[in-house]
Amino acid sequence: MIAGISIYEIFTLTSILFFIGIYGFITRKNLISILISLELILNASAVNFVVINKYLYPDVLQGVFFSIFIIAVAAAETALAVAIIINLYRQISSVEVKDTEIMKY
Amino acid sequence: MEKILFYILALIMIVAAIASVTSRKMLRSVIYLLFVLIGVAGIYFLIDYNFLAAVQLTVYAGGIIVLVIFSVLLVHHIEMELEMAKLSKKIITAIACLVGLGVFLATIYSTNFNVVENSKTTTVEDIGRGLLSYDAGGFILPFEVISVLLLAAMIGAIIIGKGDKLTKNDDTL
Amino acid sequence: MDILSLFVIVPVLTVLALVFSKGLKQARLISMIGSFIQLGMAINLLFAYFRERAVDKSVMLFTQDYVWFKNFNVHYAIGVDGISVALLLLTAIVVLAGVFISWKTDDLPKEFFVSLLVLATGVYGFFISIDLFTMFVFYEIAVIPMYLLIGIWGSGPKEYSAMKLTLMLMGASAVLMVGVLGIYFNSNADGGALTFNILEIAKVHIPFEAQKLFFPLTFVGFAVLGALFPFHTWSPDGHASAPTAVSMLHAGVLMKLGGYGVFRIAMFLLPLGAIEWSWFFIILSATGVIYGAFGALKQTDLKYINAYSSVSHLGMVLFALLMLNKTAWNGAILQSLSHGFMTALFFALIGMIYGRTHTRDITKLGGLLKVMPFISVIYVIAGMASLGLPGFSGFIAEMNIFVGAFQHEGMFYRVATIISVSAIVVTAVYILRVLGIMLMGEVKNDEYLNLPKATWFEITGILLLLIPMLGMGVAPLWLSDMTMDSIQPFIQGVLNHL
Amino acid sequence: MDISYIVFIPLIPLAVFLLLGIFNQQIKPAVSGYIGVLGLATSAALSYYAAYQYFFVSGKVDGVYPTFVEKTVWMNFTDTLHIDMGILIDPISVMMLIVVTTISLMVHIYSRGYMHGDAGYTKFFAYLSLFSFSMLGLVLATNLFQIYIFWELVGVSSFLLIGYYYTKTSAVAAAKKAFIVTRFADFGFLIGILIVGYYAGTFDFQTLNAVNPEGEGLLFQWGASSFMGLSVITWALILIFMGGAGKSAMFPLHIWLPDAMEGPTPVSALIHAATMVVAGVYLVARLFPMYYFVEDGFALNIVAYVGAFSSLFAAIIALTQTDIKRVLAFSTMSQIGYMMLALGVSSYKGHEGVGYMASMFHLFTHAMFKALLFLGAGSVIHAVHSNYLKDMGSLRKYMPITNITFLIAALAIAGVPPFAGFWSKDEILVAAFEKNQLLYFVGLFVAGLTAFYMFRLYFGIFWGKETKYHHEPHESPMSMAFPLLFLAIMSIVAGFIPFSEFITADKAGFEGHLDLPLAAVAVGTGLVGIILAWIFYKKENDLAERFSNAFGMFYKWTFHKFYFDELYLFITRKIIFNLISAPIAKFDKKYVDGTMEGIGNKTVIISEKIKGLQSGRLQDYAMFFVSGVVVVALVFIYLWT
Repeated sequence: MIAGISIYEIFTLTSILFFIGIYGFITRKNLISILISLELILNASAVNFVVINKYLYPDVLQGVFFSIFIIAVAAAETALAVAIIINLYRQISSVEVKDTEIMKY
Repeated sequence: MEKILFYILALIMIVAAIASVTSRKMLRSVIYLLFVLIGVAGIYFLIDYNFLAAVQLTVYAGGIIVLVIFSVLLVHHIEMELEMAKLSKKIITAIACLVGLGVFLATIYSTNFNVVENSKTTTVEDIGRGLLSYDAGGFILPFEVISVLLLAAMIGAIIIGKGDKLTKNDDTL
Repeated sequence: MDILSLFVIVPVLTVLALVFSKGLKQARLISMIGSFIQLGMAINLLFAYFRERAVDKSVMLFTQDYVWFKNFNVHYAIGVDGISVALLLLTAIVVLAGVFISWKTDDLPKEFFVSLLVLATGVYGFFISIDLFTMFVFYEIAVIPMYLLIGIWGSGPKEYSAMKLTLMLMGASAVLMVGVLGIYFNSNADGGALTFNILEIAKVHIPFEAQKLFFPLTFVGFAVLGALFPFHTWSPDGHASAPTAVSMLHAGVLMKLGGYGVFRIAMFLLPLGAIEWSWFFIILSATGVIYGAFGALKQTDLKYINAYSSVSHLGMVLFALLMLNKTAWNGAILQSLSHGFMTALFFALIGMIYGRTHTRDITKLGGLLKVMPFISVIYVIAGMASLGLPGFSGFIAEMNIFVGAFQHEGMFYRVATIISVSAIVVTAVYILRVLGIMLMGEVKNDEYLNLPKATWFEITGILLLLIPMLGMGVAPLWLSDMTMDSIQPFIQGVLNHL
Repeated sequence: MDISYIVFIPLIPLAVFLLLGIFNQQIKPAVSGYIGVLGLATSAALSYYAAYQYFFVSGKVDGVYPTFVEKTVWMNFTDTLHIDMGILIDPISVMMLIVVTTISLMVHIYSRGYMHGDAGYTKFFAYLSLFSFSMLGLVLATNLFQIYIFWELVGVSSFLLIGYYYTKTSAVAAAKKAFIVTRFADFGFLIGILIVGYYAGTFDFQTLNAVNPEGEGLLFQWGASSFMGLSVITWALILIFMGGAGKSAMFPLHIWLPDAMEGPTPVSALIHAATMVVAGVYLVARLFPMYYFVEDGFALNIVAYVGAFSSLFAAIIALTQTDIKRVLAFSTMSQIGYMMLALGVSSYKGHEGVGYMASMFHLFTHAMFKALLFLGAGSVIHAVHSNYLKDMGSLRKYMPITNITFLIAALAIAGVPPFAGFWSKDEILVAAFEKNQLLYFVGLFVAGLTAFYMFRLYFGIFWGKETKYHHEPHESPMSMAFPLLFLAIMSIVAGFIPFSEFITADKAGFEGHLDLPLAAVAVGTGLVGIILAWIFYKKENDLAERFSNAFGMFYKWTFHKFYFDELYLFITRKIIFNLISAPIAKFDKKYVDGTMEGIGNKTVIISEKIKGLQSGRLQDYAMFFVSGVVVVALVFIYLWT
């Protein structure tokens, strides 16, 4: 509980972060930037889990566990993504989205 | 005091997040993200989840950001300006996001949350017991799964990062 | 023995036999035998029908009913009345004539005859079904081989024409499907079970609103196949590109499905809708009658002329059906039969002329009466039949239509009737124009002077079509009475509400 | 009286037609000529026998000649309305039987000589037989629809025979024109029949023509329903007359008749002079009680005026034509106008019905002498191989029989006693004089004109200038001369038949008598015409030319038949083809078909667009996903509550 801060304000903050992440995910043209936007989205939701846990169900810890899992998965995902990006860069010397459309064929 | 702290944090996070998705310099974008992540850790501190905040700081700010910075440095020149999306696309996306945000907020503010006043402090022990508990409601299985996932991701990252043999002589290396 | 199902079984067996045949000679022989059996069955059916009719006064005779798909109450239900018998006979004759006319198909003969007979199967099946669903299935079976027949064995821009024809007809059947389903889901209006059987649906009082909604869908769905203005444009292109036998079958038989469907389904099951909408479709069909005739006036391609003429003649069929009385309906049926024979004959002759001179442009032809007297004389006769000369089937059909249409009181109907009647003048003009340019006059090209005479199979094909046409025209009473009797139960619903 | 054998009168020619038509190639020309002649001779003999039986053996019943009908249902329209096929025997049909079979037989005989050596000899006889069958069927028809059926068949035989020389463009055009113009008229006829069928409920002549004992038609009750101020039955009658006017080449549907002369001359004699063209007259006569009684004979007045005008119109044009067959064609038109005029001024009962009688009488005599004129003209054409007056002259020296017979015919048509034309024409003038003085003077004037142009023709052919011929013209063979002689005799004696005793409107007959003053005036007018022609054309001189120059413009208009052909051509070519048909063809291609094509093309274009959405770009998908979620959320949260 943060004194004087209601759950609404925290949700407002996370929502804003979430949509900033989405905006970035759609508009950025670079794979790493997309990865960054993804982190924003993940963090926004992780905060939500924690906040809901704290404000509404203080007796249990599920929200916290989920946040930990999110962080773990994010770490794994980032590691893989970075590996892919580097490999891609080796192949086509670019990490721009427009150059990787070849996948759709 | 905490209220002011929260507002400061929130302001930093939003500004940093916006800067992060709009900056045309890759590295700066990552650093702005770092601010956001630290802000998130701050919120965890504020609501008294100290362990979580610590994990956030070490894994995210310490691990992931460094990983990303490495990859940025590997594939980018520092001065390189990022290509931006078309204005029309930006506007459409922005509109969609704003409308979506509106929907979210409207929904949130119209919902009556059943807030339980408390000032319970969660210790690391509580978390450890919860995670490793075999009892009903225990999280041992997901915990194990996550460990395996991390292992798999690690191996996968190495395999992928190592690259294909065929591409070894590629002049792009 | 179920003598109606044989009409589906025999062509299927013929197709199977064809699959194992080798070369043109075997293929055409098998097709000919199969078609001959069909014709024999059709003639047998005619006599059986007369015998049975004398003792059995029910609407449909020789009815059979097998459950096909129980959940939706789909039956394979068949039965015939005088109209279907006449149309089956028409189909059998045209198919046989078509086989004779295609005697020299060199290109993939086996596949050609297979497609032709599949088409025939669909048509036979359509005419014998009394279940909406079965009917629809056969309808599709009949339409689809058309695409292959035109697309593979056609001439000119055949892919384009085949595509256009198929798409327009498929579009129409989509609309039709909606109408049929609409009828199906209203078939429990009186509290019974949902059914596809048309005789049972006819007893149901489908609500007026539903009739009003589904009549135009059903009508247009069928009428596109009957070349209703303004949905006729597939017909000139399709016919122009189609090989001879396909044009014959298509114009002679397949297009009849439209009028038949309108009267069997749209008018019979949705009488209130018919009354409600008739004025609108009368405008379209009367326009089609006169429009087709004028359209034919300026064309120079024989097949185009004939296609537009079909638009005009079949417009007459729809026009007559919309006049909603017995005489006019009888005229419509007779016109269907008459046009079937006549137009098949026309296309056969055009095919022969084209096969010899390699052009269908009338301005390049001339004096054919001197060069190929037999074909030309028959062409003159067909032309005369087309413009409604007494002694041929066209006359009795048209007179029934005109007299029937005139029974309909009211200025609007009178004017529409007079407009349709005026088509006989325009028809005379375009027919005589063709005769004058193509058959008469000097021989335009010396190469034509030593063209081969008509062969035996061509003559057989021609006579097969010519004789019924003459027979109908000279002694119409038995046929006209037979169809007239069969119309009675179908028109009763409309008459009750008029 | 047993009339069943009369069925064979039309059926024998039909059998001949089928025989000659189907075995066209197998039968030798010589044989086919004999078959044709024999068939027609049998028919003619039966007709004469029937006439004898009808008028003399069976005779009158209750003071009128009875009507015998034998019919069978041919096709049912409704429970009450049906087409019957059958034969109807009454005075006029018997008379027509005689006319048709006689002329047809003569033409058959004549054709054996005229068509000798022609490639389509057998075909020609087949067509002639077909025509005879159709015409006889028409004559014997028992109801309106039957007459319409044979009407059309006659039209098609006429088409075939005019277009007999099918390699000649002008013949083909003429045949088409004849068929289409009459077809247009038949359109009116058919509508008329439909109206009668609907309002009167029957097509049957006997019911339609029924007259009650007070001598009034039974059709009064049907006059009730009206359209544009006239009762519908009057409209029907006018429309039926339109059909008759088309076949009988009445103004303004006359344009096909002159062109129809492209056919072989025997055909012109048979169809376009003696039989088919009088079908219109016959039709009006057949429905005479209806025409007379419905609305005080309004429709009949139209018949009279159209007849009178056509008569005058054609006579004027005939003055200037140079093609001898066309002169005769216009003369035919003029004479038929005369018959129509006579019908139009006739009444129904007793002696007042003299017009009807005169019309039929004139039909009879005209058939004889006009056929003779045509056959004579054919004989001349056969000899000099030209249709034009300028190629002829002084032929009397070479062709004595033709000369004499032609002269007899000319005298007959000019109305000189005692030749046949005089008697019938006189009766017509009497009828007109009693009813309508204006029409009488028109008739009288036409009589003068007729005499003039006929003798212009006669003198132009057989007298006038000496012409050099490529090879000496010779008299026709016996097969051609015999019909000429026979018809010449008929042209002399036919006038003495007491027609009024046999054929009258009320079928009762009356005592005919000669109105001397009127006859004298008529003969005088005829003689003036002949004398003028004598002055102008007997010897070669330039009088005629000076005269025509004096009239200038009027002459030119007349020579071009008042430009009616050009008018019709304008209507068909310019208006129907270019202003209706061509735009329709274009409209069809561009808009009707264009719309359908457009739908197809639009589908392709739209599908291209939709294909673009499936880009494979993850971010695009994400955007659609987000937008979609937002929209769905909006819909489900706010709109769908």
